[in-house]
Amino acid sequence: MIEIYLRLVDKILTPVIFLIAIFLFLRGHDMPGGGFIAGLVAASAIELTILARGAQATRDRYGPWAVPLAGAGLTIAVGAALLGMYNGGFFRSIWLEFSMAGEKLKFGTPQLFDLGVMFVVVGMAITYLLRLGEAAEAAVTEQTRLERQREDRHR
Amino acid sequence: MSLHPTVITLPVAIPLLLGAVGMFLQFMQFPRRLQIQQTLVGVGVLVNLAVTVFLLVFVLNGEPVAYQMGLWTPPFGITVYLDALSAIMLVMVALLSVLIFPFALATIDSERAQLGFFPMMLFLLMGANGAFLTGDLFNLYVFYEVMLMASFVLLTVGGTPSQLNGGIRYVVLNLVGSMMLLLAAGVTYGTLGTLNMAHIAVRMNDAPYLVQAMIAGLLLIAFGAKAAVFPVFFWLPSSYHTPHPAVTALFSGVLTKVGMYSMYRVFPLFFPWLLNQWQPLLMTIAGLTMVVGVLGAFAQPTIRRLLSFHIISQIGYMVMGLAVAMTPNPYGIGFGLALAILFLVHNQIVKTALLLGGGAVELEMGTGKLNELGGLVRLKPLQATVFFIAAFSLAGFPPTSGFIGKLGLLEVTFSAGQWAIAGVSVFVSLLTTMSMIRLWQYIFWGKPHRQPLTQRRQTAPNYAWMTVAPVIALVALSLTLGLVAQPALDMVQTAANQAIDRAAYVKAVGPTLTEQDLRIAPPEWGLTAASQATELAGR
Amino acid sequence: MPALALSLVILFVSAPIFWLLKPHRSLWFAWLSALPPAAITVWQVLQLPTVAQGNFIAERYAWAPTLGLELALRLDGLALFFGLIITGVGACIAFYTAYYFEGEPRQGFFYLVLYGFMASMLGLVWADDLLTLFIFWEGTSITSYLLIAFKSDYKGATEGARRALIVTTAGGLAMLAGMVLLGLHVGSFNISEILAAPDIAAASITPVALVLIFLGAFTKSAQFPFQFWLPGAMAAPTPASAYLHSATMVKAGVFLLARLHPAFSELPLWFWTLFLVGGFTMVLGGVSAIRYTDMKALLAYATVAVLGTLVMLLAFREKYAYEAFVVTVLAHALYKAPLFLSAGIVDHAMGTRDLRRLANLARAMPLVAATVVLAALSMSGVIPTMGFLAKELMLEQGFQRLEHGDGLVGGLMYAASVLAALFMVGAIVTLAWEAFFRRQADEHPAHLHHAPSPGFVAPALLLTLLGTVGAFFAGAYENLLFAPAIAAIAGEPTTLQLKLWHGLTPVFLTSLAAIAVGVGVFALRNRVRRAFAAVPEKFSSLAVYDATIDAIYHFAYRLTTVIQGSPMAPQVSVTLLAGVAVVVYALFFPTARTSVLLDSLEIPSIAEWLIFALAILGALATVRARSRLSAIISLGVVGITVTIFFIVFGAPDLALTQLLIEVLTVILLVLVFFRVRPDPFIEDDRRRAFRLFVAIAMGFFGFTVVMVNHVTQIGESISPYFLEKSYSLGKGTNVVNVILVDFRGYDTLGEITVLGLAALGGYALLRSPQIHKLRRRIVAARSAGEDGAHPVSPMKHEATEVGHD
Amino acid sequence: MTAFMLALLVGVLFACGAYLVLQRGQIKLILGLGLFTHAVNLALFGTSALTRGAPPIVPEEMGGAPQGADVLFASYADPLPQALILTAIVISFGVTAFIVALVYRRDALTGSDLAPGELATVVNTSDPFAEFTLRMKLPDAADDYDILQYELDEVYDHPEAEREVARE
Repeated sequence: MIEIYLRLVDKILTPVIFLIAIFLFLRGHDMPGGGFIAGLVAASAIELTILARGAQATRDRYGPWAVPLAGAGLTIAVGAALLGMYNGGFFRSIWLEFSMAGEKLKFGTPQLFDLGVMFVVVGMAITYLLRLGEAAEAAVTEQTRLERQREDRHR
Repeated sequence: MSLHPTVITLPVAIPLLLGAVGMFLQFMQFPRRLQIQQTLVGVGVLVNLAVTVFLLVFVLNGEPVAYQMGLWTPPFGITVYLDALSAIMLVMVALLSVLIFPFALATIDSERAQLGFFPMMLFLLMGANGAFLTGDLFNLYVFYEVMLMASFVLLTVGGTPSQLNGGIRYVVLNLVGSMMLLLAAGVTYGTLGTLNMAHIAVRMNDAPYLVQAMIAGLLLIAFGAKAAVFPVFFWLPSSYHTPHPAVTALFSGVLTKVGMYSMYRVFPLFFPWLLNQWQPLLMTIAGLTMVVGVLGAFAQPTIRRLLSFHIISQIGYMVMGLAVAMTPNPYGIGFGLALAILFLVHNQIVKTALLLGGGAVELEMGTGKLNELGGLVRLKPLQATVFFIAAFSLAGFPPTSGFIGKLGLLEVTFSAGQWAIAGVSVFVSLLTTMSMIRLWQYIFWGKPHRQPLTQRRQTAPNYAWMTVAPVIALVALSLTLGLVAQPALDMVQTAANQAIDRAAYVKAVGPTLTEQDLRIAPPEWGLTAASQATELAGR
Repeated sequence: MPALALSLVILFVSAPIFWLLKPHRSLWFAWLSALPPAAITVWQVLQLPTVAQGNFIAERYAWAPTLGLELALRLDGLALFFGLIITGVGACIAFYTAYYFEGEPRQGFFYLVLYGFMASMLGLVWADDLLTLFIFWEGTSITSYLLIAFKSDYKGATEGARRALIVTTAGGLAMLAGMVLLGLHVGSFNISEILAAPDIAAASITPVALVLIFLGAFTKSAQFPFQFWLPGAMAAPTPASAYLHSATMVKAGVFLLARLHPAFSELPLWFWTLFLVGGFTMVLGGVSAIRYTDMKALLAYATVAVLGTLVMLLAFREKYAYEAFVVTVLAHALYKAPLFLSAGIVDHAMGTRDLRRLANLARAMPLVAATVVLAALSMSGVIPTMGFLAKELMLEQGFQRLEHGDGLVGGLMYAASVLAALFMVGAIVTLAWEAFFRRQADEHPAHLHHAPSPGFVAPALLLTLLGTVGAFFAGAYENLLFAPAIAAIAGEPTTLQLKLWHGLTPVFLTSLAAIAVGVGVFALRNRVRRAFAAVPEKFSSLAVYDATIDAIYHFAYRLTTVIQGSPMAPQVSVTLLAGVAVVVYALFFPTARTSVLLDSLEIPSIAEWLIFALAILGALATVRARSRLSAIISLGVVGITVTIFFIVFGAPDLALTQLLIEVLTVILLVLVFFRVRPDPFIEDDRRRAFRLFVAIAMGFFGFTVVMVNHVTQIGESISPYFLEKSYSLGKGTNVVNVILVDFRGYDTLGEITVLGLAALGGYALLRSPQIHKLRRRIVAARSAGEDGAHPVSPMKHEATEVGHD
Repeated sequence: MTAFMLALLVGVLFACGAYLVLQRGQIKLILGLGLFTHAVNLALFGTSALTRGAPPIVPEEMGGAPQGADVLFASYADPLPQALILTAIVISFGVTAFIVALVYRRDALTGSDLAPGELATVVNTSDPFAEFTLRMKLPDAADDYDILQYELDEVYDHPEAEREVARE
């Protein structure tokens, strides 16, 4: 019964949390938020799915793209830092500013770097949550196997 | 010759980039990812070696180089600083990684390889390089953590119970050490208001002794815990014998040496006067580290346990060199530090050679227990020869690098009037010889007790060469360092002079710093090493 | 032309070349192998006239000038004298080796090490620099180690090798320390410069340095109480024993003393140490030689006696002592090496060298018998051999002292010399008689495998003839060979005139009497042997050495068990307490502002009081919690209060991060902890007080660190810069984020690397199927271990097997 | 006064952390390290003056304002320690997660169907959580290298095991 509620919550809440994560990430340079926080929020969204559907199902759903995020994020972050070499040295920021519909928009390598940070955080958290969740499930399976063995021996 | 200072970030950037790609592949379940990872690591270590050698040559011919991360004004951004000392360390670590790589390639089992062993090597390299290069106290903490995390993973990959037990000790004891470093950085910021090392060096002059003692003490514990000095070395013998031999070799060449490097970097820069004032303390630590380490080795029943304790014992010599670094002596101030650096380099070479040689024996015989080995001199004459030279180099026999280091340290401690520690070092040298003889005789002489594992899968076609050639190269290097000692001595002397030259450090980091930026006029500016000596004698 | 260095290089280079040539294939290599040392001998002979005129050849090569390390060689009288013995005997030994190891595949290796040794030894005696000397000294130690353990699977050989190396290294290291002290005092390690340094004997450093150097010389030259390694070294193949352990290496210590003689011999320390140690060693070695039935052991003790003689002679600064010294060195090399070589031939031919099993060999190998007899005559000091000359001069030295009223020294010396001599005569007559002339062996007589070829015997015979017949012609070379050497020892030029026949002097009569009594000892040999057998083992210095080594190992084991064998908690507390110690130490140096503990910041509001109280309660609850869930929740409470704290004090980014991380941490902990064994609950924990102490100390530590931060502000913070430039340069208004990704982005890069690595580590550790599979394996291994397939050896066993060196 | 309270809090956290870390047991160890982390973070926070409210979010128009940086510094919370703490928190999280995994695996390998007494022979390097006696035997037995290493090789060098690893 609880699982059904959880699934419902998961279905509604997960996309919302993801949106919040993206929002936090985008405003991070100016207001509280940023890569770390956004990454952690996204990770908690996925944790919700794990709670609702189990680790194995979550891996099937998010695994292929969520887990490699750790490596990808690190690559992006280093890449962003290396881009600075173009502008005079490692980690030198590059900013592109232009206005659109009266709003000033800016894109820079620090933001790209922040994106890398977010990816790494998501990837790392997901790895652990999925692994431990799966380990828990496997332990249950192992336990039943042992119990069945014991029962067999009793007979 | 000029050089864009951003080049000095390459020893961090290259391994990090390649490692990140390797990590990405690791999680991607890419087919043939193992081969690609191995290629990446091979390229990474080679390019890293090339870059670091280039940097060393450059620094030896000229001034230290500093680069401001993101080109921010000095005390505010993070500074990366390269002088001869850090360049020597970079080259040594790069060289060791290049030599350990083929050994790992040949011997690592597929399980560990599949689990991301190879990218992890690059991350360890990156962490160490970052620690060597950084000119910022907090950044030093961060790179310590990178290095530690990489070593945690390398230590536990494979996950046998002994690895896990050793791993927990290793992790916890090192974490407590890192905590001290973080607190030291905190106290530094809280009292001096800055984290940039050059800036700290300038402001430390005016700090009350309370603050100096606290920062110095916390740093001593933190670095000491990393360098495995008495009495905070427990993590090392609990863990070094548990992982794959290639990992042990890599650790011995990198981890403790980073701790020593940090001491060499930070103490002469921040509080050179404390090196004299705390000399009795440092000498006691050095002596106890030597003695306890070597006696520990006496009690060990297996190859790598024994060699791990020798790592500790040899660290004592390096601390001894640091302790006399600022003592006036006929050879000139800083000569003790120069010899300590030389000894460190020698130790990296020889200890790695021994661990690789011993590791190969363990892998081939299926055990590291001394009393189950024997008679290998007939079976493996080449391995035996190089192991013999390495063992006696560690014991300090001429004409190897060990002799030069031992002789130099003896001369400098005697001439600094430190008779007690010199005596202890000579005695420990004898004990080291005894221990090395024991190791050698148990493994290579006597009657063979068991046959090599024949069924063991040898992962590489030219397994034999890939395991022996690195040891041969290292032993040749040790002999070269011994026979062609003067260039090496000149090099370490340059390194030591740069390391104790606070004015040059500050000047290199902040040529644009105005006194207003620094807030406090640095009384040390313009002082050369020689005039520092007279000043120190006064303190 | 750098002739000296070239000679050394020739030897060093011919070593591997010879090894690669696989010399065991043909006996012709005997001639080839003798060639390099013979060539150097010839060259040295050609230098004799030049050197005799007081000239010398010196070569210096820089090595590490910073350390005062250089390769300085100098061929003066003493160096030439010893050099001739080394290469001359060396050539004979090299020739002999080819026969001794006929067909043995490891012959090449033997040559490799032998040449290496020869070069080291030659370098040692030619050295004109203390460090150069030390380097070659260690070279001889290492090569001798390898030679002794040539039969590396034979335990006696490896044990003997280890003992020899440890003892000589111990002495060598002490000597190095002494040399460094001396060199630092003089400002140079060059021997000529040190000897020429004014007042060097009176320097305050000299006694210490000398004692250390004595240690080196005594261990190397097997002086009491270090003599025990020499008999053990007889496990070496006979050519090595003959060469290293009688003719050359053991004389290195004597050589060093002779080298330093001109500068230091006037010191009473010098005289008494050398006189007493040398004299005692002489008596000890001489008297105990007869006890052994192993030919090589017997000869080894006789060697110890001669080494003692040489050291004792160096105590004096008188002419007879000098003469006796040089003649003894030469005579000993010329009779002891042939004796060893003959023992080797016997061993080779009979399969044993135990006197009890040998008899009547003179018939089977007459040439060997002749060699032994001639050498024995020289050793006994029967006129007209070189041995006679040597003994005569030594007794003359003692007699001179007696005559000049120094009754103590002279008498002691005279008595000791006679005592040693008569026992040595007894020993060598025993050896010659029992092995070669008596009819019947004591037990299990050995049988002749094959008679030695003349080439095998030739080197030994040649040396013996030089040592016996050579004495007749002493007049021809005494001023070429001996005088320059004496000049170097005495520090002043000299000439000499040796006479075989002095007439019926008291000394001559004493000498005759000693021989006669010696023959008496020979007659009573079995009784003497039995008397020796009654001496308990534990009085020997070997037993003392073994006990010392055992004690070191035992202590090491105990110490390591205490230090490293403890669980993690005390180890962690060491680090923690070290931190506390630092803080306590620092507080001993208060500054002006340290007393201002409570500064002016406004009083916390009620809400803040609550936060503090909640955090403290949470922390205490974590410690006190009985169940794991409540502990985790308590930790969570602490985390949440920290979060609130961050909110209150203007750190929203921190608060958000802390909150999310707290949630994730709790989830991780909950996921894991309910499948992990619960911690054991120990009711009566006697370490509680200690824990409490560490905890309180750490509390003090944390408190102090924060307070010190708070009350001491030296420089202004670099922070305002970030606030000011955040928007203008970093394009962001959230300063914390700008610092993270831009100002200090490099830190963040390291930080996410840590995260990535943690991911990789978790990935590697947490693969569940593998865990369970491995677990099953471990259980299987364990049950197999119970069946004895994998015996898990207890440490007790380890300690006796491995630790017992 | 607030600083005093903060110092007191840090002290209590350190004390509790130390007490937990020194106790026998893997869970207490992790909890203790968690308390240490909080303590260190708060100590870092205490390196600057505590400013209520006023998070360091400097509006555009204030940046580079004529009143100068020092005035800004007085009115906003110090951003640098915050950045440092954030870094430290995240690093600690990574390390904690890793230790959790370590403990989990260790426990799973040596866990429930082995009694603690039997553990000593299987896990024969000295257990970090062993009884708090100083006179433990050093290596109860020598390395398990030959037992376990080759077990491991056998398990994993098996082709099917490899496939299994690759599939994951």
